[in-house]
Amino acid sequence: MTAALESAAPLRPDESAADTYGQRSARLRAASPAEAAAELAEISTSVRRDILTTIQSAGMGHVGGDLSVTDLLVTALWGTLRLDPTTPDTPQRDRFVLSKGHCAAALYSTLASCGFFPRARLSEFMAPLSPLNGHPARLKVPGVETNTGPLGHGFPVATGCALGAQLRGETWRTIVVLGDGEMQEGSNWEAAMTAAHYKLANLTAVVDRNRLQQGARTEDTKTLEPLAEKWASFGWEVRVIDGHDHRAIKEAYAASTTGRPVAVIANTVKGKGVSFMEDRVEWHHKVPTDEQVRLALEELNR
Amino acid sequence: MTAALESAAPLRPDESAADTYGQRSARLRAASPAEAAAELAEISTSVRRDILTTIQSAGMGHVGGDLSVTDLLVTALWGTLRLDPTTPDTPQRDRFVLSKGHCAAALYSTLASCGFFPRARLSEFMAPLSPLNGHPARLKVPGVETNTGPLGHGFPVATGCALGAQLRGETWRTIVVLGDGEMQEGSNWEAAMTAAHYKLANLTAVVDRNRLQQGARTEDTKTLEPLAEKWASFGWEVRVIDGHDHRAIKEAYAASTTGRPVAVIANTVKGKGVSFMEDRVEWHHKVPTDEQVRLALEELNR
Amino acid sequence: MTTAAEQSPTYDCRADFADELAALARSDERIVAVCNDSVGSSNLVRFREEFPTRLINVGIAEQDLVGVSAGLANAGFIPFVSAAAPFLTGRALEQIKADVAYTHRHVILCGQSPGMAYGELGPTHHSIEDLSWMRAVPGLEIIVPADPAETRSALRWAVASGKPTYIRIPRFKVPAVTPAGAPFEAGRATRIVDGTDVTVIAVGTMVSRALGAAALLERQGISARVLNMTFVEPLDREAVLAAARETSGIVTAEEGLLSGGLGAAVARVVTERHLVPVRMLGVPSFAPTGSTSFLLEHFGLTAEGIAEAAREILDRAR
Amino acid sequence: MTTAAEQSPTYDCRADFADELAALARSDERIVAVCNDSVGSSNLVRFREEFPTRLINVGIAEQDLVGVSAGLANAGFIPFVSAAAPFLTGRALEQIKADVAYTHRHVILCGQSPGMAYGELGPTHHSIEDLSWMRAVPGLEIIVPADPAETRSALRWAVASGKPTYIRIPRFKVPAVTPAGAPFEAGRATRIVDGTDVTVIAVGTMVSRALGAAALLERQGISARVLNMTFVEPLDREAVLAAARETSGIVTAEEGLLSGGLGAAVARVVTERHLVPVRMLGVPSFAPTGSTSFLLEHFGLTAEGIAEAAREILDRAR
Ligand SMILES: Cc1ncc(C[n+]2csc(CCOP(=O)(O)OP(=O)(O)O)c2C)c(N)n1
Ligand SMILES: Cc1ncc(C[n+]2csc(CCOP(=O)(O)OP(=O)(O)O)c2C)c(N)n1
Ligand SMILES: [Mg+2]
Ligand SMILES: [Mg+2]
Repeated sequence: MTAALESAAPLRPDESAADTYGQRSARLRAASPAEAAAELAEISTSVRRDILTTIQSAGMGHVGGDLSVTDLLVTALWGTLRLDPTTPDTPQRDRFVLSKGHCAAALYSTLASCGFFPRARLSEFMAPLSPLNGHPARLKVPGVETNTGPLGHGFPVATGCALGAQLRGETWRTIVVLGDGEMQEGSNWEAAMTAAHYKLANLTAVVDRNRLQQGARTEDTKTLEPLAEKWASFGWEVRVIDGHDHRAIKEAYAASTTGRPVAVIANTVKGKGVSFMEDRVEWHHKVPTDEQVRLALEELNR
Repeated sequence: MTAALESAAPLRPDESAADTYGQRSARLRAASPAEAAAELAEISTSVRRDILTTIQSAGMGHVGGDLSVTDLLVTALWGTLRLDPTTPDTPQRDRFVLSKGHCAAALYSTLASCGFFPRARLSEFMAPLSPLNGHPARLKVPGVETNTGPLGHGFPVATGCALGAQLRGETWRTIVVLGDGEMQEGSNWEAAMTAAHYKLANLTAVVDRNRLQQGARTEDTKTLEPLAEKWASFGWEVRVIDGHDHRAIKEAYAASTTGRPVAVIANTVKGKGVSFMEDRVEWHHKVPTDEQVRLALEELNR
Repeated sequence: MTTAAEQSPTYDCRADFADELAALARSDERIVAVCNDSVGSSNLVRFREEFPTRLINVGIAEQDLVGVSAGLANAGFIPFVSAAAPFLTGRALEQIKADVAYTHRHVILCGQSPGMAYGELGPTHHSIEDLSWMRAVPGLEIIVPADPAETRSALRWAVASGKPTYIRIPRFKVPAVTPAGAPFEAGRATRIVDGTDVTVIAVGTMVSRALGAAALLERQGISARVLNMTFVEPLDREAVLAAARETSGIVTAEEGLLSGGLGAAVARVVTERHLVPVRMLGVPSFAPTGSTSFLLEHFGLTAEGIAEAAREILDRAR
Repeated sequence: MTTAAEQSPTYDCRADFADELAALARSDERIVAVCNDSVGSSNLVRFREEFPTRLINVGIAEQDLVGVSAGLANAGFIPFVSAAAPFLTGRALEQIKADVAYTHRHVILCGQSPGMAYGELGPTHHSIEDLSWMRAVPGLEIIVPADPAETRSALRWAVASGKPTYIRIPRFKVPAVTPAGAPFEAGRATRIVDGTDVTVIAVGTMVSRALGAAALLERQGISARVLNMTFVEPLDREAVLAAARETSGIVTAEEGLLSGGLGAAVARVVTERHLVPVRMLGVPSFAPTGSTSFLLEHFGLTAEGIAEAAREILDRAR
C-alpha cells in the first residue's frame, strides 16, 4: 500500500540551543566521568522538569520509565556520543536508539535540551497532528534513528547500525537503551546473540533495570534474574552500575575492553526524583495532577 | 477466513502394532536405563531404516537431522512417556512435541513403530494429498500434538502443555525436542523464561546438539556456546549427555530434581549411523540415491 | 448536527468484556485468561481477583503468549488471549497461523484497544491492519462487536463454537446499537435499519455512526439500510447480496485499513455475484497523532462522512 | 491441450535473482545481502563467493533479520533481505511494519520460494498469505515478477526507487513472458495480449497460464486481454479501469489466498470506479500436501482453469 506518511511537518533544529550543546557536550565528553558528573546531573534535573511539564501538557505519558531512564539518556547524549543536532543525519554520527519507545517524553526532552528541536515544542506532545507522537517517529523528530514503541524492536535495529559501522570500518558507535521488562521479548535475545557473534564491540546495550514493568515487578511477572549471567552467557561484556550515578554511567559507557559488545545493567528507580512516584508500579503511565506536578517540580528543585 | 482444512483422511492407529508397543514400552519404561538401553538401540536402528526408505520413496526429506534425533525420539516414545496409540487424545497422556518439525520423517517412523498408524503408510510421505505432510500436522497424524515446521513454535506450545498440567495438578509430563540451530529463534528464549518462571518441573526440553544447521556449523553461523550456561542462566536444570547413548538419554529424561524445568543438551552427530552422512552439512536435506540408501541400510544392519 | 445515536449514552465495552469473561469462567473451569504484562490494559484485574490461578501472564512476549495458549488448549483449557491488538496480531502472526489456525486449536484471541483506540500513541499502537491480516489466516473466525451486548455475545459464541476466533474488543466508547432479541450467529449480519436506496455495511465503532448517517440521510429523503456485519468471517454473503440487489449501492465503514478488511470482503461478493457500486471508508495509511475521535473525524469516519459517501454512491448509481 | 507458453522453455528465476544481485552489488557498494541460515535456499552462495563480507547471516532469527536490516539501512547500506517468504512475512511482520515501512527504510525484502513453491512441505511453508499481509502494510511496494526479465528488473527498480519493497522471487519454473522492450515502472501493468471480450489479470506464475488461457479462448473465438500486474502495489488502476471499460469482465489469477491480494486490489477499483464482473482465482484455504504443479492443478490455477473462469464471466456479463 503506497501512501504518504503522516501529515504534520517534521521538526527542525534549534540552532542556538544546538550551538550551546555543541560546545558544552564536547567539553563533557572530553572530561573524566568524575569531572562531568555534576554537570550531567544538573542537565538531568532540568530534563526531568521538562518531562513532567511535557506529560502535564499532554495529559498522557509514561512518567515512571521516563524518570528512571533520564540519567542514562542525558549521559549518553550529552556526555558520551558525538552528535550534531544541526546535521542529525550526518553519516558519521554516533547512533542513539531508545528501544523502550514508550519513554518518548524523556527522549524528546533530552533531544530538545540538545537543540534537535526547539524546547517550546515539547508542549505539543501528543497533540493532534503533532510531530511529537506518543512514540518516537524518525521522519518527524530529528535525532530519532528508528521508530520504536512496540518493545523489542530498537535493539535489533541498533545491532544493525553497529554491524554497519563495523562493515564499513568506521569508528562511530551505537548505544541502545532497553527496558528491563522489555528483555522478556525474544527478539532481544536474537539480537544479543547476533551482536555477540559479530563481536560488535562498538555496541553498548543499556538495560534500565528499574525492576518494574507495566503491571507489576519484573520478578513477579516473569523472572529476569540472574540477568547479568544471562547477558554474559550470551557473549557480552557485562557492567552492573547504579543507573542514577552519572559518573558510573559515563564510565560504563566507555569502550569495550574485551572486543565484545557491552551490556550495562543500570540499576534504577522507576519514577526517580519524585518521592511519591518512586518504585511504584502505578506510575508506569499514571498522569500526575497539576498539584502533583507542582510538588514534583518542587522536589526536583531542591 | 473460514474453510475446511486439508482434504485427505487422517491416519488411524494400527491396533496390533499398538498392542505390541503397549506391552513392550511398559516394560522399557519400568526398566532401569542400563537394562533398557540395548532394546531401545535396536528399535532405533529399525526406525533409522524406516527413515531412509521413507525419504527414498518421497525423494525429499531432512535425513541428517532425522538420524541425529532418532535415539532421542525413540527413548522418549518407547522408553519414557506414557502414550496409548489407540487413544492418542486421551487427556492424561504424556505429551511429546517435535519442535524441529522438518524432521517429520523421524517422527513419523517412530510413531509408526509405536502403532499410531500403519507402518506401510510411511511410503506415502509427501505424496499428493497424503496425511504424511512434509511437516507434522495434528489433524492428520495421531500422536502429533501441534503442527510444527517453522522453527521456534513447538517449544512455546509444549510450555503451554506443561503449564496446563501444572494448573490442573495432573502428573502427565511433556518432552519437547529442539534443533540446536533452532535455539537462535527468540521465541524459544521467551518460552525458556516462561517455563522457568512457572517452575515447570514437568517439562523437559531436549536440544539435538548436532552442531550443524541448514547451511553451516552453528558456531560459524551464530554462536550458541556456552549453551549450557545460557540454559542455566534462564533458570533451567541442565543435563549434558551423549545423545546417542540410550542409557544416558533415559537417565536424562528422568524427573527434575530441582523443581525447575530440565534442559537436556544431547550431543549428537547429524546423519548418525550412516558414515558418509555423519557430520556433513550437505546431508541436512540432500536426498540419497538408491545406491546410497542401499549402502546406508547395509551399514545399519551391521 | 447531532443524531439520535450520538445523543445516546456510550459505553466502554471493556467492562462488559471483563464481566462476561468472569461469568463464563464461573461456569466453565476450562476457561483461562492469558496476557502479556497487560493485566490492566487487557481488563483482567477483576478476573485475577476472582480466579487468581487462572490468569497466566507470560510477560512481554507475544509469540510465547500465543504459543503457550495453544499448548493450554492442547491441555484442555479454553484460553482467552488478551493483548493489545497490534502486538497480538502483528507480533504473533505466525503463531496465530501455525499454532492456532492450522493446528486448529480452540484459542480465543482478544485484540484489545483495536483500530485507533490508542490514538495519540501512533501507528505502532494502532491496529488498523488486523482485519486484513486476520482475514488472510485460513480457518480463523473474526468478530467485531459493536456494543456491549455484542461484546458479551461474542465471548459466549467463541466459547460455544469451539473454533479459533479473533475478537476485536471495543475500547472507544460506543452507544448500544443491538436491537433487542437480535440473534447472534456466525455469518449473520444484523439489519438494524431497513432501507431501499443505499446500504451502509459497518463494523464496530462505525455501526453507530452508520446509524447516524441513516438519520441524516433520512432527513434528506434518502432511505438507507444499515447492516452491522459483526462477523467479518464468516461473512454474511446473503445479506451483502440482498443489499446489492435491493439497494443502489453499498458503503462499507470500518476503523481499519482499506486494503483487505470488511471492504474487500464485501467487494468480493459484489464483483462475483451482483454488481453494485461500493464505496469503502476506512483508514488509507499510517495515521497521524491525535485522539481517537480526532482521527476518526480526520478520516471522515463520521455520520456525516458516511452520509456523504452514500450520496456519492447514489449519484454514481443514477 | 498444450499452448504456446506451455511449450516454451521454462526458467528457475532464482538464477536471475542471484545474477542480478551480484551485478548490482558490483556497481553499488551499499548493497548487502542479509539472510536467516538460508544461504543456499536464498540463492546467495554465489553472492557470498564474490562478496564474502557483504553477506550477513543472522541465523534462524527472522525478527532480528528484518530489524538488523533496518539498522544496516540506517548505516547507509541497501540490504536485500532474503528468506523463505512465509517466515519473512509471517514471523517478522511487525518488524516489517515498524522498522521498515513506518520508519521508511530502504530495505528490499525478498520472499523466496513464495506461493506454494514448497508444495510438499505444507501450509507452514506455503506463502499464500504474503500478498494479503504485505498489502496491509502501508508504504510498502509489492512486486511479483513473472519471469527472468522481470525478476532482474524488480531488483534494479527496488535499488533505484529508494523505497521499502517486497519482492516475491519466483522459484517454480516459468517461461519468459515479458515482451521485448516492455517498460518496468511502478504502477504500470504490461498488456501482453490485447483483447476485447474479457481480461485476465495475473501475477507471477499465473501470467504464463493466463497466456495459455488466452490461446485456448482464442480457439473458441473469445478475445482475451492479458495483463501482467507486476506491481500489486502501487496497482495500475488505469489498466484495471480500462479493462473494466473495454472488456466484459475480469478474471484475476494469483498463487495466493483469495482474501486480500491481487483480487481484492482489483475488486476495489472495479467496485469504486467502473462495474464489471470479476472472478477471482487463487487458493481458498490451507493447501494439502503435494508438488507445486499438483497443487496449482488442484486449485484450478491452470490455463484451462483460467479459461473456464473467463467463459463463466462472459456468461454472467451477457
Ligand atoms: C510488543 C509490546 N508489547 C506490549 C507493550 C505494552 N507496554 C508498554 S510499556 C510496557 C512495560 C515495559 O516495561 P519496561 O520495559 O520495564 O519499561 P519501563 O519500566 O522502563 O517503563 C508494556 C508491556 C508494548 N509497548 N510493546
Ligand atoms: C522460522 C524458520 N526459519 C527457517 C526455517 C528453514 N529451516 C529448516 S531446517 C533449518 C535448520 C535447522 O537447524 P537445526 O535446528 O540445527 O536442526 P537440525 O540440525 O537438527 O536439522 C532451517 C533454517 C524454518 N523451518 N523455520
Ligand atoms: Mg522496567
Ligand atoms: Mg542442528
